[in-house]
Amino acid sequence: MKLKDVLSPLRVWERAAQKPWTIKDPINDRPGADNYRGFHKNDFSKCIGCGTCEEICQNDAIDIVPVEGQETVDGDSGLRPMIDYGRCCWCALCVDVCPTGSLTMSNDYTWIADDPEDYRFVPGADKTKWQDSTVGYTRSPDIQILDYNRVDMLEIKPEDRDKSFIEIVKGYNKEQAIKEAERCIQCGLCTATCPAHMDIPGYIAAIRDDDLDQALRILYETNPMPEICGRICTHKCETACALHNNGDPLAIRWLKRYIADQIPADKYQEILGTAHLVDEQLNRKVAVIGAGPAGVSAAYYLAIMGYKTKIYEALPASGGMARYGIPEYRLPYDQIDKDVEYLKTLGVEIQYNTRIGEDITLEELHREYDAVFAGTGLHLGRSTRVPGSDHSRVYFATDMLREVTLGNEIDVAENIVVIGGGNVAMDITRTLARLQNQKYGKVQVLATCLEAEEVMPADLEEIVEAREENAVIEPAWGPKEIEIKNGKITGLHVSKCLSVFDEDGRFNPRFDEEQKKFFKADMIVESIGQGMDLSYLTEEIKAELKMTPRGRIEVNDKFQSNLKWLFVGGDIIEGPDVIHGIANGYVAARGIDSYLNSK
Amino acid sequence: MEQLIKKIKGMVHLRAYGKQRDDLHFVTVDKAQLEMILAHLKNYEGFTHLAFLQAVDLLEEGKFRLIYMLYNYSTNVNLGVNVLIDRDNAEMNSIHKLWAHGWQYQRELHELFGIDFPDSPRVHESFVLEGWEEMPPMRRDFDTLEYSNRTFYQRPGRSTNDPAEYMKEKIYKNYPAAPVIRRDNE
Amino acid sequence: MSNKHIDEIENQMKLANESLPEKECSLFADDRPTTVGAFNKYYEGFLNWARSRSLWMLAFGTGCGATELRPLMTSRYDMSRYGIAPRPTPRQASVFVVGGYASIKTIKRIIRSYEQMQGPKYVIALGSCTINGGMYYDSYNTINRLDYYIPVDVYIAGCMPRPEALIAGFNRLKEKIRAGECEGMNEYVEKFDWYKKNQKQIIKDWNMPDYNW
Amino acid sequence: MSNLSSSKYRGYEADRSKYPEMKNGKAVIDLDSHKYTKIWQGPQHPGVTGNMSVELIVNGDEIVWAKTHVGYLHRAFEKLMERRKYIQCFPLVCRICVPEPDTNEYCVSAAMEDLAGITVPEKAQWLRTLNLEMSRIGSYLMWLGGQAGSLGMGAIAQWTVGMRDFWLDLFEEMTGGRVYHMYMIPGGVRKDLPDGFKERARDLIIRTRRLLSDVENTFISNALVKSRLQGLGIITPEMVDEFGIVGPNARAAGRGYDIRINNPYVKYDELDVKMITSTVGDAYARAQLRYNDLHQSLDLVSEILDRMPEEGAIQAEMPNLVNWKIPPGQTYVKAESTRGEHGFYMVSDGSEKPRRVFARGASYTHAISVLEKLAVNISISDLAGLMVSLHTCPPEIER
Repeated sequence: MKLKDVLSPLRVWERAAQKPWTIKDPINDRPGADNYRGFHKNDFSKCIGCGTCEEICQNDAIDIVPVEGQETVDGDSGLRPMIDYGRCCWCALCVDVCPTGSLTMSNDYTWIADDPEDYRFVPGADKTKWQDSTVGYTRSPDIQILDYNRVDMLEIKPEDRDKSFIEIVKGYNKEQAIKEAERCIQCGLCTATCPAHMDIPGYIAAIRDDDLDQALRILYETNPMPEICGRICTHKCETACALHNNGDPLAIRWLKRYIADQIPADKYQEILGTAHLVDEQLNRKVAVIGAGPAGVSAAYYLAIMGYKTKIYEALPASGGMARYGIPEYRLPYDQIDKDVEYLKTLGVEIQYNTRIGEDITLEELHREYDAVFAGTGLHLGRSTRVPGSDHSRVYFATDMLREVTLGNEIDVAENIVVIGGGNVAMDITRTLARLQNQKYGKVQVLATCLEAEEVMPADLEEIVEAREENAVIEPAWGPKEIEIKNGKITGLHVSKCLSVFDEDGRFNPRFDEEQKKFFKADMIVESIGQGMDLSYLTEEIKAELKMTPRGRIEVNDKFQSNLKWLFVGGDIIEGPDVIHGIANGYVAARGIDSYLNSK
Repeated sequence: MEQLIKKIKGMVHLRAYGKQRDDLHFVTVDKAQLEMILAHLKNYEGFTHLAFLQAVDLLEEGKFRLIYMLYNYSTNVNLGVNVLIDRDNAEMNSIHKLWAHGWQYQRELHELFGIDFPDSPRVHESFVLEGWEEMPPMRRDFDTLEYSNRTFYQRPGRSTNDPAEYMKEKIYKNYPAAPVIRRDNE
Repeated sequence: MSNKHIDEIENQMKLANESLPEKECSLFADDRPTTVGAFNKYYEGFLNWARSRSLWMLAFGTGCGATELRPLMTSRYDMSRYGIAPRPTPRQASVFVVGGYASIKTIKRIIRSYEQMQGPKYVIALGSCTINGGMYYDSYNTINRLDYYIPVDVYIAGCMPRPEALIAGFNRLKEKIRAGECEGMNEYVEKFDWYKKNQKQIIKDWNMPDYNW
Repeated sequence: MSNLSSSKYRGYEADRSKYPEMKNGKAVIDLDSHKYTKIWQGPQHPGVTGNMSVELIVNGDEIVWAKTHVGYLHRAFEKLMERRKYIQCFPLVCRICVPEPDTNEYCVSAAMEDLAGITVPEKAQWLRTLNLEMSRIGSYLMWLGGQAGSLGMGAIAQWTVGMRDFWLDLFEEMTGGRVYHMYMIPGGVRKDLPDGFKERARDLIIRTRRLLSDVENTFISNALVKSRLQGLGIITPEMVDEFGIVGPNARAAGRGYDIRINNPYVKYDELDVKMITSTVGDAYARAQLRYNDLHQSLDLVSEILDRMPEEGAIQAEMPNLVNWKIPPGQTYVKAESTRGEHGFYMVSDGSEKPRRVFARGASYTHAISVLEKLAVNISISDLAGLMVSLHTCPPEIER
C-alpha cells in the first residue's frame, strides 16, 4: 500500500466549492427535447382513420373508435385512434407509419393518475394539457416505414406508339405485381369509395400470397369485367388510398388487370365454380338492352343466379362505350371479348345489330321477358352551340370514336381543334393524332378547354401522354366562334376563361374578353359531354315513366323504375363511368332477383 | 475455411453447409457424430469458444434443430454446427464436459423446449420459470397470448373497429352482398 | 406457539401456513391482518402530514423502471429534498415503487415484500406494464394488472417514466396521504381473500405463508 | 468446489478445519450441523446487480457454496418476437438490457438486414457507431457507480450516475428517448443529429474526462479499493475458454477478444480501436481495464463526431415494413457491449415474422457458471463487489 494511494482520494476536496448539478424544479424546468417521444397528439383535420397505427402497434395499444363530430366520408372512415397508455411503449412506430402525418407526439411526459382506467384516451378529441404543444417527435421525411413509391409501369415509348393503336401500358409481371401489392396496408378505405365496393384489400392480399385464383374469385364477387376495369377504370379508389397522402397511391387498377391478365379465359369456369349452373330451373327470363359494362354486369349476375338472360345490342360487337368510346390503345378489343366470351359460356345469349325501337320494340321485350334491364349508355354528342358549330366539318367526339372502332374511313384534316378537356377529349385528340401521323406523318391537333390545367377533368397521365404524342393542349380558353370562310372552317376564336363555376357551384363560365386567341383549324371536334338516346322508349311508356328534373329516368336504390319490370342503369343514370355501370348492373341484377322472387 | 469443411466432410457425414458471411458458416451434421466433431473442432481446429447452444422448433417437420455456435479466436470465424433431433421425446447428448458452461444452455433448453440432456448437471432444476404447469413455453404450439388471456386479467373496455367494415356500415349498408352462385347440384 | 392455537386458526381462517413444514409454521404470522382505523381528525391530520414528508422507498428494482430510480437518487434530481430516501429492507420502508412489469417469480417476491412492510404503506406503479400489461401483454410470464395482486395508490404513465415524472408521482402520493386518501393497506386487508385468490391463481408454486409478518 | 483445496485467500491462511469435508471431489455441507447458514442475497437486496439472487451457504462470513437464481425478469422476448412482425420486434429488443439497450437494437436490425441482404447507407452506419459508442459510455459510467457503491463509496456512484444522466440528455436530443432509444430501425436510423449536437457532445466529453480524473483519484488509485479488489475473483486464462468468458472479463485475463477489432461491424474497421488487455485477471484489473476502455470510448466518440458525414441518406431503400417478408435463412450477428459479446441469432422462414430469435448476453455465463465458481471462498462482504466486477446484468440472462 502506497501512501500516495491513501492520500489521493483527498484531492477530490478541490471540487467542494463547485456549483452543484441539481435541477431546481425538475417538474417544470425540464421539458422534453424538441425531438422527444412524449404523449400523443392527433390532428383530426389530417387523420383519415385508416388504422395503420393500429396495425403496426406491437403492443395492441391502439383501437380505432368512432369519435363524435367525425363523419364517415369517402377516404375518411371517421374512426380515430384511441391509445391505451397501459400498453404503449412510446416507440413512435405509429407516428412514423402514419401516412397522413396526423399522428405526432408532444414533448410532455408527465401523467399521474390514481385510477388506471384513466389511461385510455383519443388524442385530438380528449382534452389534454399537451394538445397544443408545438415540439415533439414527428415523422422524419428521411425514413420510410411504408413504401410510398409505386412500382413503375412499363409503357411503350411515345415514338413507338404515336402511329399505331397498340396498347400502351404493358402491365405488371409477377415480380412487379407482388412488389406493388406489398405496399398495401390493408386499411380498406378504398372499398367504400369504389362504386362497386370491391374487396380491394382482399384481392391485393391474394396477389401478395400469389394466390391468383382466390384473387379472381374476389374480383368476380362484384365485378365481372376485370379486364376492362383493370385498364380504363376511373380508379376513384386510388384517390382514397391512404398512401396517396404522402406519395403514390397503390396501383389498384393495374393490380386488378394483372390478376385477369394472368389467368386464361378457359380457366375461369373452373376457378369461379360456374361450370354447372342451374339450367332454366327458375324458368324466368330477363332481357338486357345494351352489351356495355352495365348490361354485361347485370347479365352475368343474373346468369349465375340461374336466370335465362339475353342481351340485345344495337352495334355489331359488345362492350358498349368501352369499345366504341375508348380507343384501342387504351383498351384492346380482344380483352373486351375475353370478358364477354366468358359470359357467353354461362349460357347468356347476345343478339347483335338489334336496335330496340327499330328491330324489336320495348313492349315486345316486356311481353316476352319477366324483366328488362336497360343500360343503353351515352352515345350522343353535345354541341357547344357557338356560331358555326352546325358546319359539316364539326363533329362529335363520340361519333368519331365509334366510326374509328367500326373501321370506317375518317377524313382527317391537317389542322384539327378539339374542344373539351375530359378523358373523351383526350381520347379523340390522341386518336386523331395517330390518324394524322399515319396520313401526313406529322401531328397538328390541338385540344382546348374551359378549365385551367390543374382542374382539367382528364386524368393527368392522359394529358401527359397526349403531349408526348405531340398533341397541343391549351387549357382555360372558351370557344367563341368558329370562323368559316368560303364554306370552309379556318379556325376557332377563343377568349380567356377565368372561372368555370360561379359561387353557387353552377356552370357559369366567366371570360376575359380582352384576351383572345385564334386556333387555326380545318376540322373541329366537340367533346364537351355526352347525351343519352332514349328513342327506344315509346310514347306510352314515356307517359308512364317518371323522370328526374334533369331528364333522366328516376330509379330507386335497386335501379328499378316506376314501371316495376323495367330496370335502368349505367351511364344513363350515373353519367359516363365504367365502374358505376358495372356496379349498377350488379345491384340491378340483385334487384331483379328480389323483384322476380317476390312476384 | 474450405479446407476445414473438406476435413469435416472427411470425418463425418456432412448433411449441409452454408455460408452466411465471410465470418459466419453453418454446417449440419448427424446427431450421433456431433460430440466427436465438436471435440475435434475445439481441440484441434481452434474453435475453443462456445458462444451459445440453442434450439429452433421445426414444428412442421417434427424436429428440433440444435445450433452450437463456435468461435475461433485466431481466424475470427464463427461456425454454427446444426443438428436435427426428433421432437417427440427429444433427447441429446450433453456437452458439459467440453465446456463448463454448457450445462446452463442445456438446463434452459430442457425447461423452455423440453429437450432432455441426460447426465447434464442440474438439468432438471428450474431456470427462469417457477411452478410452470403447461407445456414448455418456447415450443411453437404453445400459444402465449391465449395463456396470458386465460391467466392474467386483461383490462376490459377495449374495442376496435375495422375501417372497411365500419365504412360499409355507415356509407353503403344497403349494397347487396355477392350473390350465391346457383349450381345444378345444390 | 402452541399446536392448539394453530389448530384453532386452521379451523377459523384456513390460512395456508398448513402447507409449511411444522417447524416453520411458528416462524410466520398465522393471523389474518386487520384494518387500522384513523385517530381523531387533528392528530391523524398531523400524522398524515408527517408521513407525507418522509417517504422511505423500498430499494427493490423489480423491473426496468428501477433504472430511473438510480438517477433520482443522484444530486441532479436529489430526491432527498422531497423527503424520499431509499431503504434496503421492507421493514423500514413505507413506499413500494413497482418498477414496471412483474414476472411470476417477481410478483411472488413483491407480495412478500409488500406484506413485510410496516403500515402505513403505499404503492406507486410505474409504466404501462403495471396498468394493462404494456408491451408484455401477451407474455406468459408477466402479469397484466398489478391492482389485482396488491393495492396501488398512484400510477405513473411512461415506458419507463422519467425521474421528473417520478417526482410528480411522489408529489401526488404526498397529496393523497395528506388528504388521508391512501387506504391501500386497509383495502388489502378488507379484500384479503380476493387478493389471495388472484395471487394464488397465477403463483402456482405457493411455497410461502399467506401472510408474512 | 475445487477452490476449497487451494487455501490461499488473499494472504490469509484460513482455519480449514471448519470447512466442509470433501468426498469424491464434492463438498459435504450439512446444514443441520449448525456450522453453516443458508442465506439469500437478492432479489430484494441492494447489493445485487439488478433483480436476481444468489443462494449462499456461509461459514462464518465466508461463502462455501453459491448458486445463482434468475428468472425474475423473464419476459419471454424470444417467444413474443415469434408472434410479432419484423418491424415490431425492433422496439421490443432494447428492453432486454436497460443500461445498454442500443447493442440489442443494432444486433436485431443488423440480423434482419443480413438476412434480407440490405446494405445500410454510410451516414446511417456512422450514426449507429456513434449511438453504440455513446451507449457504452453510459453503461460504463453506470458500472463505475455500481462498483464503487458495492464497496460502500456511494459518493462516486452519485457522480458517475449523475454524469450518465447528461449522456442520456444527449441521447434524448438525438433519438427522442431517454433510456430506450429505439433508434436503429431496420435499414438505417430514424433521425439525423440535431443542430449543435456535436458541440454539446464535445463539451460533455470534456466534462466526463474531468469527472474521470476525480474517479481516478478517489477510486482507481484508492488504497481501500486496491486492498478490496486486488486478488478478488481471479479469472485464469484457462477459465476463459472453459466458461466462454468474453468482454472485459476475458481481456483482463489476457484474452485479446474485442469484437470491434476481431470482427469489426458498422464503422469500427475505420476507427482506431485499441485492444486493451491485462494479465492479472482479478477484480481490480477488470476495473482498471473498464476505466481505460471508458477513456477509449470517449476518444472514439470524438473521433466519430469529427468524421461524421454531413450529408447522406439515413435509411436504405426499404420495402413496406408492415408487410416485410425476409427470405429463409439463419444468421448470427454480434457486437461488443460493455459486458462482452452480445449477439442475436435469428432464423427466418420466409414469412412476415421471425421463426426464432435468440439473444446471447455476455452475463449468461458470467453471472451463473463463473459467479458460482468465483464466489466460493470469498467473504460475503465481497460478493457484491465480485458481482459488479463481472458486470452482470440479469435481464440478458433470462430475456
